[in-house]
Formats: sequence, C-alpha cells, structure tokens
Amino acid sequence: MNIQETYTSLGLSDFEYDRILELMGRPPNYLELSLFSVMWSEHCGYKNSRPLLRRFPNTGPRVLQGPGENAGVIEVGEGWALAFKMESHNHPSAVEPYEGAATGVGGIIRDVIAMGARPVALLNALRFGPLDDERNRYLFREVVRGIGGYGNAIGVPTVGGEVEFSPAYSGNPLVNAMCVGLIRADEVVRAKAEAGEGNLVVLFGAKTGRDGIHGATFASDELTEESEAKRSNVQVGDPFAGKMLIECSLRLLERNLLVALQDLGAAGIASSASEMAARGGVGIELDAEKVPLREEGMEAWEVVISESQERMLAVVEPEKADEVLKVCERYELDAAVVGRVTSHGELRVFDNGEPIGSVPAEALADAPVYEREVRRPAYLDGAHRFDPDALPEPDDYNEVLLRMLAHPNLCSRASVYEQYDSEVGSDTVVRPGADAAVLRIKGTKLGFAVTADVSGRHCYLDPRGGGAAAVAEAYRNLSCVGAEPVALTDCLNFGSPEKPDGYYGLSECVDGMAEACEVLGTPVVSGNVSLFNETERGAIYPTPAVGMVGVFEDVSRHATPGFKREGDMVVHLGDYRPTLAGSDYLEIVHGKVAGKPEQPRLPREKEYADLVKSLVAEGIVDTAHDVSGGGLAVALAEMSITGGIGMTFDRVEVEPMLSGRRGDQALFGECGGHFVVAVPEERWDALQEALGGVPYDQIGRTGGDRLDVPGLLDVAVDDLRAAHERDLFEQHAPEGGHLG
Amino acid sequence: MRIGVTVFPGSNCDRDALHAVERAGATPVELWHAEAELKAVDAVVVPGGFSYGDYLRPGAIARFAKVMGPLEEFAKGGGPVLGVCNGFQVLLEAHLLPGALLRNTGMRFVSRRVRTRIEKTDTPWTALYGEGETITLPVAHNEGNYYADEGTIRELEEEGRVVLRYLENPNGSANDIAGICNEARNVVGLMPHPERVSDPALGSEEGLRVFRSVLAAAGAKV
Amino acid sequence: MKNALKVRVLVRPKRGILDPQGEAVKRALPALGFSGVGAVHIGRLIELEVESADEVEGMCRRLLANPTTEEYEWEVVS
Amino acid sequence: MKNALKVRVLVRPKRGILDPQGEAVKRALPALGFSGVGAVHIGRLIELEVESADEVEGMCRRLLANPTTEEYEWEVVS
Ligand SMILES: Nc1ncnc2c1ncn2[C@@H]1O[C@H](COP(=O)(O)OP(=O)(O)O)[C@@H](O)[C@H]1O
Ligand SMILES: [Mg+2]
Repeated sequence: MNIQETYTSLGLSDFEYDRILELMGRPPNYLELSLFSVMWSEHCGYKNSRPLLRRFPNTGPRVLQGPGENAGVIEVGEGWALAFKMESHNHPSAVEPYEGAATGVGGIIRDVIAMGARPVALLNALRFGPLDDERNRYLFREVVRGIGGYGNAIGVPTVGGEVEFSPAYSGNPLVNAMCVGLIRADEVVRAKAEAGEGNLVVLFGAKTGRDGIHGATFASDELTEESEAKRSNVQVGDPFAGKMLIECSLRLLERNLLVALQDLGAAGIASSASEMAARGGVGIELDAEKVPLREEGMEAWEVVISESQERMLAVVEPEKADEVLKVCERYELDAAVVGRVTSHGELRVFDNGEPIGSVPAEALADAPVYEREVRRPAYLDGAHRFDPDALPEPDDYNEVLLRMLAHPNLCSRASVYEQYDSEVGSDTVVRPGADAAVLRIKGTKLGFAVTADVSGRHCYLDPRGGGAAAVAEAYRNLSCVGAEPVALTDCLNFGSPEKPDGYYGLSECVDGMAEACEVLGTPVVSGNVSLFNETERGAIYPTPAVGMVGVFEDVSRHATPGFKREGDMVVHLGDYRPTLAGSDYLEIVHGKVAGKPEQPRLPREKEYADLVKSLVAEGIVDTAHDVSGGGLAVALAEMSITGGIGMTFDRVEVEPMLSGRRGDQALFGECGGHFVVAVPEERWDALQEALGGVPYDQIGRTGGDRLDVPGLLDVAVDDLRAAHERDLFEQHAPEGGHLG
Repeated sequence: MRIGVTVFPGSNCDRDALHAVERAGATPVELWHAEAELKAVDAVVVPGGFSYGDYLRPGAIARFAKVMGPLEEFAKGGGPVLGVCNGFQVLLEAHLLPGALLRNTGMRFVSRRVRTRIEKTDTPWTALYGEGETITLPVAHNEGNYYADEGTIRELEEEGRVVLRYLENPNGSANDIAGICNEARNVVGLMPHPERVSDPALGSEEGLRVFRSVLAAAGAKV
Repeated sequence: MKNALKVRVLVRPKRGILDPQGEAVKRALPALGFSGVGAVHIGRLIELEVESADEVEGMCRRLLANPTTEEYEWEVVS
Repeated sequence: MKNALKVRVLVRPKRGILDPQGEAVKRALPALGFSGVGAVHIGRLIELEVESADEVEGMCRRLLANPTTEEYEWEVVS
C-alpha cells in the first residue's frame, strides 16, 4: 500500500493528510496516522458538526457541567446532581445487533462513571425497518436482547425509551443509549490530566485484545457490502466486568485515590490519553508493553488503539498507585501503571522503551472543521403539496382506531420493556409505560424524571419544525409526570454531511432544536453525533434523538396517564389545531408520509406544559397525558387501557371540537402543545381556578368500560386493550444468527 | 437484630436488600463473598443479580465463594436464610434447596409485576402474611422456571414446602412454584423480589413483611 | 501452560428435562425453510486446558454440570 | 422420525473474540480449589435429529451459530 492508499483506508482525506503533515512537520508513521484517523473521525472529532453544535444553548441556573466532558451535569437540590449523556451505536448494531447494542449500553455507562457518578437509569431510542422483513425482525429482537443482556446484568434499571419502525431505517437501524448517573454536586470528577508532571496513568478493567481496531473510523463510514467484511472488528461486551468496573471506580473515587478518570471508547487508550492530555494542557507517555493483554502477538499500535470494552484510564498520584492497584484487585480487575503525565504536551507511545510514535495532543484534539454546503432537498416541495382533504374519509372509526392501536408504531411497548429490568436499584417510582419514567433519590423527597423522544418522520417533512418538536415533546412528557424539565442530551442521527441536501436536514434540525431549547429554557449539556447513516438505498430520515431530564422537589407528587377513578372529569387543555399532515394516521391508514406538519408554537408549549406540571406538583392532578402520535383518540385510548376505565365524551363538547373538521382530523390529527388531564369532581374548582387563561374544555367523564365519542367512536376498553397489547416479537422464532 | 446480605461479584440487588432490611427495622450487614465469616448476623439474605455474570449457570460459581461455607453451616444449624432470584439460584446450586431453575419457557427475560399467593406462613420469612393472601410482586429474570423431578415436586407439595405460588406464571415454573423452603423451613428461596416493594415511596410495601417476619420470628425466640 | 492437555466437556439437558432453547430452535427451523428436523437439544461445550486429567471428573460433577438437570461426558482431545 | 441421523454441532467463540464466560470460569477455578487450569472456552453443544445431512451446513450458518462472533463444526454421530 502506498501512503495515499494507507490514509484513505483509514478514512482520512487528502486535505486531512496535508494538514497532518503541516501539524507534525514530518510524515506520520502508521501508529500516528491511526491516531489521527480515529481522533479526527466524526465520532470523536465532530468535524462536520462542531459549528452546528455551537448553536445549542448550554448554560442555565442548574447546569454544573455543559458539553465537553464525558457527560453533562445538572443540579437537583440538597447537594445532589445528575450526570447524563446519550450516544449512538448504530453501525456496530447493524453488523452484530446483540453485541452492538450491549456494548453501546456499556459505553454510555462508562461515560457517566467517568464523571464520578453512580449510573442509576438507562434509556434507549431505537429505529428499525418494518417488521415484515426478516432481517429487520432479527435486528430488532437482538438489539432489545442486547440492551437487556447488558443493562439487566449490570444492575442499572432501563426505565424508558422509544422505538419506531419505518422503511427509512431498513438496513441502517438506530441504536441510541442514554445513561443517567447520580452524584454529589461537589464530587464531580473531570477527565483532565491535571496536577501535571509526575502523576501516573493507570489502566484498569478488562484485558486488552484486538477488539474493534479502527471501529471509530468504521462508525463514521457509510454502510456498504464491504463493512460486512470488517466484521472481525466486532466488540463483545462483558457486563460482569462492567459491573465490577462500576463498583471499583466508585470505590476508588470514594477513597479519593484518583486525580482524573476517563472511560475508554473509540480508539482506546490512545484516544482517552490524548483527550486527557489535551484537556489538561499536558503530555502523556504510554508504555504499550505494560498493558495487560488477552491475546498474544499484539503489535504496540494495536494495543494502544484497541477498543476492548470495560476499561478505564485514571491519573493517579504516584504515592497512591499501590493503593489503587489493590482496590482493583479486590474487584478482580486487571490494573497496571501504563504511563505518566509529562509537560511536553505530546502523546508519546513507547514499546519496551523505544519511542514508536509521538503526536501533539492538541493536534489530535483539534480535528479540522468543515462547513458544508447546504441545499434544500427537492423532495420537500412535493411532500408539502399534499392535500389531506383529497383522502377518502373512513366510515368506521372504531375499526380505524383499533388498527392504529395495533400498529407497531403505536401499540404497547410492553413486549420491549418487559425484557428490561426497570426496577433494580429500588428507586423507580414510575416504571416504563408512562410519558416519562420517574425515580426518587433515596433519603430525600427529591426525584427526577427522564424521557427519550425522537421525531424522524416530522424532521423528514420539516427538519426545523421536527427538531423543535422533538425537544417540545420531551418537555411535555416530563411536565405530564410533574417534573420540572431542566436540560437535555441529544444524539444526532443523520446521513452523509457531504451531500448538500443531507447537510440541510442536519443544519435545520439543529436550528429547530436550538430554538426550542432557548424558548423552553432547557439547555443541551451533552450529546453525540452519528453521521453517514446511509445504505445503498439512501439516507435515513434526519433523526435527532432527545433525552431530557427533569426534577421534582417532592417526588410523591407525580402523575401517570392511566385513568384512576370512575366519574373523573376529563379535561383537554392547550392548543387544539389537529392536522393530518405528517401524522401517524396518514402513514398507518393511508400509507403516506406527506404534508407539512404544524409548526410548534414554542412559547405556548411552555406555558401549557408548565401549567400541567404545576397542577401535578400542587396535587390537583394525578392523571395526565400529552397528546402525541395518533392524536386525541389514541391518547384517550391509552388512558383508558392503562387505567382499565372507559370514558364518555359529552355530546355538547364534541360539536365545537368537530366544527369544520373531518372526523379523522379531529380524532387522529396531531399538533403538539396539548394535553388531557383527569380530576375527581371535588378538585374541579381548584383545577378551573388554576387553569387561568389557558384554553381548555371539559370533554367528558371517566367511567364504564367503553371509549365513547358520540357519533364517531364507541369501542369496548377490552377491545382497545387487545389491539394495543400486541407482542412486537410475535413472529419471534429466532430467525438467523445467534441463539441467545 | 442483624441481617446479613451477601455480596458476590455481580450481585446487583444487594443494595436494595440492605435498604429493605433497614426499612424493616433490622441492622443491615454486608457480607463480602471473599470473607469466610457471617459477622454474627441473625439471618442472611442472598440477593438477586448476576453473580459471576451468570456465566456457566446462574449461581454455579457463587456457591463456591468463601462466604458460602459459614452460610451453609448457618443454614444447616437452623439459621434463617432467604435467597431472592439469583440468590434462590445460588441456594439451589449449593443444595440447600432442591431442584433447579431453568430458562423461562418464553425464552426471554421477564420483568413485570405478577400476582402471587402466600401458601405457607410457617417459615421465618412469611410469618406475618396471611395464608392464602394474594400479593403483587416484581419478577425480573431469565432463568426462573422452577424444575424438580416428579418425586421432589410431590414431596414439596405434600410437605407444604411451596411457600409462594404464581397466580400469573411468567416463566413456565412447575406447579406455578414461585418459592419453596427446605425441610426445616428456615431456608426459603423466592424468585420474585420482595425487597423492591418494601417502600411506600415506590408505590407498594407488600414485600416488606418478608423482612419484618424474620424480625418477628427472632423476637419470639428471644 | 506447558504440556497442557486439551479436554472437551459436553453438557446436555437430562433426558426428559424441559429444554426451552432446543424447543425454540426446533420451532424456528421450518420457518427458515429447513424441514425434516426431529428432536433438537441444546447444551454446553466447555473446552479446558489442564495440567492433568485427574481433576476433570470432579470439576464436571461439582461445577461444570448441574446434576439435577444435566448430564455430561468428557474426553481428552489432545 | 424414521432413519434419523444424529448430528452434533459444536459452536465456540471465534479465536480472538472475547469469551467473557470462559474468562470468568477460568478466574473462578482456583478459588474453587481447582488449580492447574489454563485457557477455558465456553460454547454451545447442539444435537439434532435430521433426515439428511444436506441441510446441516445451512442451519449452522443461518441459525445455530452467529458467524460474526462464533465458529462451528459438525459431524454425524449416528
Ligand atoms: N425502547 C424502549 N425501551 C424502554 N422503554 C420504552 C422503549 N420504547 C418505549 N418505551 C416506553 O414505552 C412508553 C411509551 O413510549 P412512547 O410511545 O414513545 O411514549 P411518548 O409518546 O409519551 O413519548 C414510555 O414509557 C417509554 O419509555
Ligand atoms: Mg407522551
């Protein structure tokens, strides 16, 4: 291979190679080139997305740590804080779904540990192609099994998530995992190799093998036939070692034995060490031969960029090194001093004393930045020309509702989340199945809520509006359980940024998200970017995933969607401007992804959601649900099904809601910004008073065993449930690969 | 009263069990797997999790841990021992209880709340329940499908050693068995997790009486 | 390890014991177009390097197989 | 099934791929009093009855083993 072939095979462009020459002042060797290749990949270097990410607001009164560290941190109260982050593992999961998903969970957990936090909750956001295809079923089944396989064993509850199916993800599934950790606010650890010269670098955890060499570069390439051949790169997770790593890391921190801590992700030791060095403005020297190995005959360059899982790197004062090694032994983990902090600012690698590579840490951390060309894609105009009135109106709405509830995109997710231990840790107050999961903080009245929300189809039809809508939906979901939304993490899943219309989607989505974050007051404190989600068939939908965290002063005051009592007044509040454009109804019933969805009205979103939150916090409301996919009819059906109680619309109320609207638009139209709450009659006055000037309608009452909207719908709750409680793995005979 | 909770590498409900023990009013004591001592506890909980990753078979490696020696003595001497989920698996592997737990028939991990019935209240871990009382408990496991040969099952039934039974069998267990005890009735294994429903903050306290029972039993003896 | 023996241990569910994994595979095969498959049983394959074969029987009995539900056989393969 | 062939399939982690089970067992053995054990690898044993051996290779590739992380071998045992 000539030099150009070499750097091209490592994913570096001519331009990038020239830049490396300039920075180094000499040609790099293979190890050095490998380091640039991984550190300048999108996954690590954000070279295509950094300018966009600057558009996100990232400060706020509760923000203790914004982007730039392993995870963002927000303050809860009474000295408690939460560290959280979301990350993609799309490409590894496309190749080897079980291990790809499992190692995705392991990886995000380590980001949270690196902040010094104990991981206390996991979420995931998933996208697959339709389930009528065998490969998609296989990917779905194995990804869910992999998430459970890791999360359950490691003892961190998986409390929420999101999953949808669309042809846009056939062959390129999305697997985004989020972890939340709990920590004392004054004990946040930073991954800086501070305190400089003379400190030691300790590697601890699993042994190092040839796992995932060049995985980071792989994650930043399009998926092709060829990536099948790169399969030998797959990493295998070991949740048992992962669990020991959590306990060991926390013990080391508790005993004040570490100066800094950093997880090992893409590009292994080299990448972690160079990040630590760059952040601390120091140099690091590594002795490759000191690394405990699993395999024989590994080359030094392989050792330092291997992506073996379940390892951490720490900076330790020399006099504490022995103690550190002893603690690691207690947890049966391998540990070794593998290097030292120096003042020369370079990442230097030695093999038995021989220098085999040296790169300025700054240079590695300073990936080139590309401002890409932006072009509005042509498909948008066509999609927006759609006229919903041209559709035939169904004559049996009962049948339509049942069909929608049974659709894989709207049916119950129980068959997914029942494969996850959602309660280990004994802190889960509201389990999966509600708008957001709620957890308590032991020994206090405090709590927090988390949700993951994604808006691929909406972003496809209107990237800016869709970006804002994802943030707004997360905000609504937290408000519905009664939490005060505080901040978010995100994962930007997009196609190739090198295609101008693809880059348009990314740029517009980010603008929409940033605007929503500003208006709603929820800064972005961490995140991750996954580009090149394309197959031979084209790009995925622009798919930003949002993971939002909110806090409770008194976690006992929370709400869930299920109706609780017969005779409750059911109240609709907020905007009601339903449209079929871009709706689930349109896709499920008419097979169309078209129209321009309603623009979110952000200031009102905030006003209404904040109101719902305070209704819950004041103890007026314990039953609340936001109206999202499937519109009002689906929201009410979900409240009936989970509560096991029916509901009847007041005849007089149906008329105005229908005025000038078709039945399908009224029942299944979507628009964001509205909610359904239920209160017992004795709290009706208190509710009305609290509602103030917010638009609301008392639409009916709970009771009986049917959902009855006179003139439109009349279905037994049992039938709704039968349709909704569908097992997404029904045809789950293990087809292809891995028995489990 | 001091109640010990064993901690194996990979245990993950140890902290939950310690918390429940504390809520029940006893002193929680951590029993580290590598130390062959029970620290003068009056009862032991072997908690859930994935000891040694559940590698090989759940509980197969943990049963050889150093702490298991004194624990077996303690059990044979009549000391109250409770195994929950993975802890139940450990007690089976250690032959302190008969039978085995196979893979769930649905071939999936199941995590949900199930209704169960308290069948026997003459064990130190169920004394405060009513016989036939229905309680809802969380399960979360991959291998909870109780199996024993016909003779053993018959014996368990005839001797009233089925302590807890599923009303909604989540895993294919023989005779809907969710929990059993040994002949002397001091060692109990349960597949569901009472410690997870031992705090009103989490919406249910139905499991707390498991831990209160052993306290009450001790109180009666003293 | 010098002069190590390679031992192969096969562990299988005892006859008559429920084998949910085997059942699942048996059910899956026709869906993949494989017909003519009768019983399917799934067990464990354990390969060890040992200094001497003396302890293998004990390891199998005490650790590698569960006598309640499993049977085993082992052989030195090299 | 009449005239069935009994086939034995051995599936093991590919060389170089992490085998966490094997590692954990290996680490645990000395504490259990078994010394002198080197590498340990854990895989699956699958025993099938088939009418003909023609399709076994396909079954292994598509269902019984995960070609990404595992290798397999099979033989007719009776
Ligand atoms: N992949 C998943 N993992 C865990 N829980 C999930 C997953 N997908 C959905 N859920 C849970 O199912 C419930 C319904 O999800 P969803 O319909 O996305 O809710 P919403 O519309 O309120 O965002 C939520 O509680 C969610 O956390
Ligand atoms: Mg919602």
